[in-house]
Amino acid sequence: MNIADSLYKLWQSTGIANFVQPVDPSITSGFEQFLHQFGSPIMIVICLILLWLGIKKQFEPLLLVPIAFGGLLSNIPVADIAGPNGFLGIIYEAGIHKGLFPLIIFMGVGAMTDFGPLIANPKTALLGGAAQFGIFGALLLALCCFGFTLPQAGAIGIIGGADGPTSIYVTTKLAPELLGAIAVAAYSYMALVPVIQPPIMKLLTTKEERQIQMTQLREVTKREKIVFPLVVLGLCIILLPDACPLVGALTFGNLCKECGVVDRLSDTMQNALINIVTIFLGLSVGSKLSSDQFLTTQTLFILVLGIVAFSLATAGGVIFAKIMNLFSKEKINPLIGSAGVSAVPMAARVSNKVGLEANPQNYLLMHAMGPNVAGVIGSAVAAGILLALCN
Amino acid sequence: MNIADSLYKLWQSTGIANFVQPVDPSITSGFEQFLHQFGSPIMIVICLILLWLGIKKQFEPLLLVPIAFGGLLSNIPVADIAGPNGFLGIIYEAGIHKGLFPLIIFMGVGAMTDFGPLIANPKTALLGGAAQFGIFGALLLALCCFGFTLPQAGAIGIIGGADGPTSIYVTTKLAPELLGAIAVAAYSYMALVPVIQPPIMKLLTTKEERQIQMTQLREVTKREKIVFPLVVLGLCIILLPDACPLVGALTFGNLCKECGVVDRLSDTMQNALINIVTIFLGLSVGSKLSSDQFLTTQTLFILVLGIVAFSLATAGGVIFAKIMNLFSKEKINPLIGSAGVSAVPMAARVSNKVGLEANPQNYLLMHAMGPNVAGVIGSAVAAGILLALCN
Amino acid sequence: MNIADSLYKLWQSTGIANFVQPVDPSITSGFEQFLHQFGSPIMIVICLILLWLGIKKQFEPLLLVPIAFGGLLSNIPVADIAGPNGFLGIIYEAGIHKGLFPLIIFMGVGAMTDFGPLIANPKTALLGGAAQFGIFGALLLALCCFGFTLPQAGAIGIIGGADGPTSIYVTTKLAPELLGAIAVAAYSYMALVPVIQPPIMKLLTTKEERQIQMTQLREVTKREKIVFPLVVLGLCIILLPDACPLVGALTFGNLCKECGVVDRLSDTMQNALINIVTIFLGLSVGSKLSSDQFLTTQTLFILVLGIVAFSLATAGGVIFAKIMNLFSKEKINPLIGSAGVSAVPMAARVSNKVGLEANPQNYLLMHAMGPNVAGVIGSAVAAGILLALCN
Amino acid sequence: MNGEFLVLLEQGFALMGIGMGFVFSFLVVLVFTMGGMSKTVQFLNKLFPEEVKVVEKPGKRANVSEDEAIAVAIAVAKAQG
Amino acid sequence: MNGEFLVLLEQGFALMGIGMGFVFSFLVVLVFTMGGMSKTVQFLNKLFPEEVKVVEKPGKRANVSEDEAIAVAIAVAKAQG
Amino acid sequence: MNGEFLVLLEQGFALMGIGMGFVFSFLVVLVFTMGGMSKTVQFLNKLFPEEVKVVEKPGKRANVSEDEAIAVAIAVAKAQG
Ligand code: NA
Ligand code: NA
Ligand code: NA
Repeated sequence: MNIADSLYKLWQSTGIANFVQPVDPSITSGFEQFLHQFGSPIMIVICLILLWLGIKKQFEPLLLVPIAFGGLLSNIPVADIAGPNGFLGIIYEAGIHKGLFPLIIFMGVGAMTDFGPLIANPKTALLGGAAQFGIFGALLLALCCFGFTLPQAGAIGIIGGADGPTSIYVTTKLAPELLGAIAVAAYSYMALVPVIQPPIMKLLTTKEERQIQMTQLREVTKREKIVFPLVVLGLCIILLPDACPLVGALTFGNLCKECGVVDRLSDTMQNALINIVTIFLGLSVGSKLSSDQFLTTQTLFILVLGIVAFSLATAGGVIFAKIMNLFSKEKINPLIGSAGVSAVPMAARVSNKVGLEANPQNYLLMHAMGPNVAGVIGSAVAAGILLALCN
Repeated sequence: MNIADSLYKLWQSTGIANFVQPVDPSITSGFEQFLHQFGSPIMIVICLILLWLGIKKQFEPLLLVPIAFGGLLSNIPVADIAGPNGFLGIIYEAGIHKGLFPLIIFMGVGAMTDFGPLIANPKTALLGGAAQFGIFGALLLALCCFGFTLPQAGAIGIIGGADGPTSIYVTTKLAPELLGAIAVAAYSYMALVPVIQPPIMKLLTTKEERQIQMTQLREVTKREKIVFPLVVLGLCIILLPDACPLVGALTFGNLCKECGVVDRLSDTMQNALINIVTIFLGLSVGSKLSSDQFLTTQTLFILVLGIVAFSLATAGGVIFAKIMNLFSKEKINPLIGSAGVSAVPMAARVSNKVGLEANPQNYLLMHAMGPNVAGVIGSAVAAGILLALCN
Repeated sequence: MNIADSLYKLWQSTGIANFVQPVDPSITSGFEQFLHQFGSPIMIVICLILLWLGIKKQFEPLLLVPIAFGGLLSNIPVADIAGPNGFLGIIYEAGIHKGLFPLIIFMGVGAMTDFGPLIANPKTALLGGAAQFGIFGALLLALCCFGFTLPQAGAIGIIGGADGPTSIYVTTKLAPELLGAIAVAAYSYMALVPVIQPPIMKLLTTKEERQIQMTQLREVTKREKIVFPLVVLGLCIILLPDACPLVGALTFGNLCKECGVVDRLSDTMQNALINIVTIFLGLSVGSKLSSDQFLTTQTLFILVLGIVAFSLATAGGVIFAKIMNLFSKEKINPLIGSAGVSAVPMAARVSNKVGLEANPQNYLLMHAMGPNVAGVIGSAVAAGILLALCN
Repeated sequence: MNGEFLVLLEQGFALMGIGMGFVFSFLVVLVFTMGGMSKTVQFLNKLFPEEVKVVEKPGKRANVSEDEAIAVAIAVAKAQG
Repeated sequence: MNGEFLVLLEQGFALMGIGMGFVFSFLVVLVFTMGGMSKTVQFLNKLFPEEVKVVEKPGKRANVSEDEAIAVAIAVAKAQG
Repeated sequence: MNGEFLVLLEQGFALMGIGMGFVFSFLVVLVFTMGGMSKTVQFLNKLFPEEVKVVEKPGKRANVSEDEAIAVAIAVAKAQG
C-alpha cells in the first residue's frame, strides 16, 4: 500500500464521500431514489431537532435525548453503528428484540408508583379504563382509513396508552418496522400532554363541573398496598395471560417497593437499574430511526394518529367521568378523567392545574393520581388484548 | 376476523380457559395426570406461600421474594414467561445457565466480608471445615436411601453449605432439574438457622462449655487482610482448580475491598451490581419452579435432606469444637462451632445469642465470625470437590 | 466408583498434578516446550507483580487490579475460566469481542470530562493533535523494525494515544491476540506518565520557556458546552465515520452531562455503569493474559514500543507548542504540550507540576486541561484512521 | 365504499368493542376486588393490629440507608464541633 | 537493506503522513468551528439572554439528588434538635 | 440389602471420606499458611512501618464518597446559616 492507495482508501471512508449515495438505477420511484440518496443527512437533521426538543423544550428528555442521539449515530454513513455488528445493533438485539428492556423499565416504574390513591378510591379505576378509548379509536382509524395492517394498527393504537415502555414492548412484538416513529410519537405527545389536554377538557366540561370539590381520600394501610399488586396480577393471570409480562414486571416492582423488606432491590430498580436500561433502551430505539423506515408517509400518518389517540383518550376519560356522575350520588370532578391516559404523573398535574384555574382552592392532584395509575394498568391490559388479537 | 372469531380467540387466550389443562390421554399415571391438569394453580399457591414467608416472616426476603415472584410468573398459563422466548427464560439462559449470576453475587459477598476475625484466630478455620459434614452426610443419604443419582445427591448435599450462590452454582452444573427445589430449601433453611440450630447446640454442649469465655481477638493489619485473599486463592489453585471460579470471585471481591485503592469498584460490587444481579438471579431461579419439576416426591425428599444437612452441619461444627478442646490448652467455646455452617452472619449471631443465654457477659459474636467466614471458604472447597467427583 | 478411583480422579483434578504440563513431543522448539510446560505458573507470578504494581504503587489500580486478577484466574490449570464456557470467557465474548465495554466506558469518560478549558482556548486543540505523533511513530517502528504485521503495528501504535478504552477498542478490532500485552502496557505507562514525561519536557524546553505565564481562561457558557459535543461528532461524521463509535460514545456522555436535563443518566454513566463495566472489562481483558500469547518476544517489543510511543507523544506535544510560539504573538507555555497525550488528568497535572518547579506562582493546570481533553479526541480520530487503513 | 373497507370496518369495530369491553370488565372486577381486599385487610388489621406496625417500622427505618446515616452522622458531628 | 524493508518503510511513512495530516486537519477544522460556534452562541446569548439561565438552573438543582436532600434534611433536623 | 445398595454405600462413604478429608486438609494448610502469612507480614511491617499507614489512609478517606461530602457540606452550611 503506497501513499496514493492509502489516501484513496481514506477518502473512500470519509463521510463526505458517502453522505450522498450515488443514484441506484434499480430504484425506479423518484421519491425512493431521493431517500436512497439523501435519506441519512435528512434523518440527522431530524434527530438534531428531536435533541433540541428534548434539551431545550424538555420533552421527556430522559428518553428523547438518548433516542435522538441513537438516531444520529445510526444514520452515520459507513460506520453502520445500527447494523448487526455495530454496537447499537448489538444492544438492540440483546435488549429490545425480545422485550427485555421495556419490562425492566416497567419494574422500575412499578417500584416508583404509589397505588395508594387508587386503593383509597377504587371506582376511579374505571376512568383509567375509559381513557383506553384512545387506543382502540386510533386503531380503528389506522386500520380502516390509513391502510395499515392489523398488527401495525395495534402498535399505532398503543400510542394512545401514553405509556412509553408499554408502547415499545407492543410495537416490538407487533410491528418492529414502526418502532422509531411510534416511540418518537409516544414520548413527544406524552411531553405535550399539558398542551393537548386542557382545551379538550375545557370543551367537554362546564365551569360548574370543573369546580366540583372531592372529599379527602382515606388513609391506605401498608397491608392493602402489599396485597394490591398481587390482586392485579391475579386478575391478569385469570383474565389475560398475554398482559402478564408487562403487568408482572409492574407488580413485581411495586411489591418490592411496598413490602418493605427488600428496600435494597427496590432502590436499585428505581435508580441504577432503570437508569442503565433507559440509556440503552433510548439509544437502541433510536437506532431504528433509519431513513427508509422513518421518511415515509406512514410516519406522517402515525404522528397524526398519535395526536388523535391522545385526544380521544382524554375525551374518553372526561366523558366517562360525566357519565359516572349521572349514576352516582358522590360526584367526581370530570377533570380527573383526563388523567386516565397515564403519562404519569404529567396528566394528573394537568387535571390539578385546570382545576385550580376554575377554583383556586380545589387541589385535584391526589384524586387524579387514582385514574392516572389505573391508566397504566388499563394500558397494559389493552396491550395484552392487542398482543392476543392483532397478530 | 369478525366479532365472534375475535371473542373466541380472546377466550382461548384467557387464563380461565387454560388454567386447568384438559385430560391428556397419553398420560397413564393418575398423579401425573393430576399434575398435568392442576399443576400450575398449585404452584401459584405455593409461590404465594413463599412470598408470605419472605415478606411476613422475613425469610431471606432479598432472594425469596424475587424467587417466589419468578415462580408465580412462570406458572402463568399461555404466557410462557419461563419459556425460551419469555423474559425469565432469556435471563435464565444468559445469567444462570453458565453460572454468571452466582459468581457475580459471590464477588459482592467477598466485597462485603471481613476475614479479620479468621486471620486473628486461624485455627477456628477448622470449625468451618467440620461443618461441611452436613454436605457429605446429606449426599450419602440422598444417594443411598432416597434414590437420587450421584450428581443430584451432590447438588442436594450442597444445601448443607448454607450458602446461596454456591448452592445455585453447583446445582446448575450438576442437576439443573432440581434448581427450584434446592434454591428454595437452601434459602428457607438459611432463614430458619435461628430455629434449627439452638436445640442441637444445647443438646451437644454442657452449660459449663457454653459459658467458656474466649480471649479478645488481636488486631489484624491492613497488609494481612490484603494478602489473605491471595493466599486462599493460591491454595485453591494448587489443590483444587475446580473450586476456583467460586473462590476466585470471592477473593476478587475481598481483595478489591481490602486493597483500598479501588473503592469505586468495591462499593459498586456491594451495592448496584449485587442488587441488580440479585433481582435477576431470584426471578430466574424462580422460573424453575414448574409443577412437573417441583411437585414431585423428590422435592419432599430434598426438603427433608436439607434440614438433615443443616442439622448435621451444626452438629459437626459443635462436636469438632469439643474435640479441639481435648487437644488444646486454650479452650474455645463450642457454640462458635455451629457458626461454621456459613449462613453469614446469621449463624454467628445464633452462637452469640445462645452464648448470652448461658452467660449474659459473654459476647461470642466476633469469635463466631471466624468459623462463619471460614464456612464460606469451606463450602466453596466442598463445592469444588463435588464438581470434580460427582459428574 | 470406589475410594481408589475417586482419589485418583481428585488427584487428577488438583492443580499440583496439572501445574506443570507434561512434555509434548509434537513441539520441537525448546522455548515453546518450556512455555508449554511452565507457562501458567510464570504468568501467575507476572499477574501477582501487576497486582502489586496496582495496589502498592497505585498504577491505575481501577483497571490494573481487575486485569491482573483476571490474568490470575485465567492461568489456573484445569479450571479453564477464560475458555468458551468459563465465566471470563463468556464475559469477554459478550462485552469485549464486539467492542461494547470500551464504548460504554467511553460514555462514562465523556460524562466526566469538562471540555470547557478547550472551548475557552481552541488553539490548544492542536497540541492534542501533535501528541498523536507517538501513535504513528510507534506504528512505523513496529512495522519496519520489529516485524509486526500492519494491523498489529496499528494496535501497538495506539498505546501512544494514552487512552485505555480507545486502546482496547482498536486492539480488539485489529489484533486481538495482542490485547493482553497492549492493555497492560497502555495502563502501566499511563500510570508512569509522571515518571516518563518530566525528563523529556525539561530536555526540550529552556527554563525561560517553562516560566511563561498564560492569561486566565475566559468563562465558557452552558450553551457552548452543549453544542460542543455535537460539533465534534458532526466533524467526525463528515470526515471520518470509522471513528464515530468512539467519538459518538464520548460525545453522548458529554452531551448528557452538559445538557442539564438528564442528570439521572449522566450520574449513572459516571458511577454505577462505568464501575460495573470497568470490573468486567478489566477481568476479561486479563483473561487474555495467557502464556502462549504473553510470554513472547512480541510482548517485550510491545513494552519497548509503548514507552517509545509515550516519549514521542510527549516530545511531539512540547515541540509543536514551541513551533506554535514561533508564529503566534500570545505565547503558550510549551509544558502544556505534553498534556496532549491524554492520560487524563495525569498528564495535565504533570504539566502543572513541572511548571511550578520553574515558577512557583505559575499554575498551568487549567491551561493544560485544554490539550489534555483534545488529546482524547485526537486519539479517537487517530483510532478511526487506523481502523480505516490498517486492516 | 367497497366490500374490503366494510370488512376492515367490522374488524376495527369488533376490536374496539371487545377491547374496551374487556378493559372495562377487567377494571370493574378490579374495583370490586379492591373493595373486598380493603375490607378483608381492615378486618385482619383489627384481628392482628400490632403486627402491621412491626412490619411497617423496619421498612421505614431501612429507607434511611446506611450512606445517608453516615452522611448525617458526619454532618451532625461537624455542625456541633 | 532489501526491497521488502523499503516497501514497509514507505507504507509506514505514508501512514504517518496521512495519519498526522488527517488528525491535524481534523483539529484545525475543529479549532475554526469552535471559534465560529463560540461567536454564534455568544450572539444567540445576547438575543435570548434569560433563556440560558432558565436552562441552567434546573440542571444545577437536579444535581442535589433526592437522597442527599433527605440526608441534609435529617442532618439539619438533628443538628437543630 | 442387595448388592447395588452396598455399591452406593461404598461410593457415598468414599465421597464423604475424601470430601471431608480434602476440606480439612485444605483448611489445615490454610491455618498454617495464615500463621506464616501473619508472621511474615508483621516482620515486613517492622521493616517498612510507615508505608502501611500511607496505604490505609487514602482508603479510609475514599470511603467518604463525593456524594456524602456534598451532602455534608450542604448540611453544615444550612445548619450554620
Ligand atoms: Na394509559
Ligand atoms: Na458453609
Ligand atoms: Na491521546
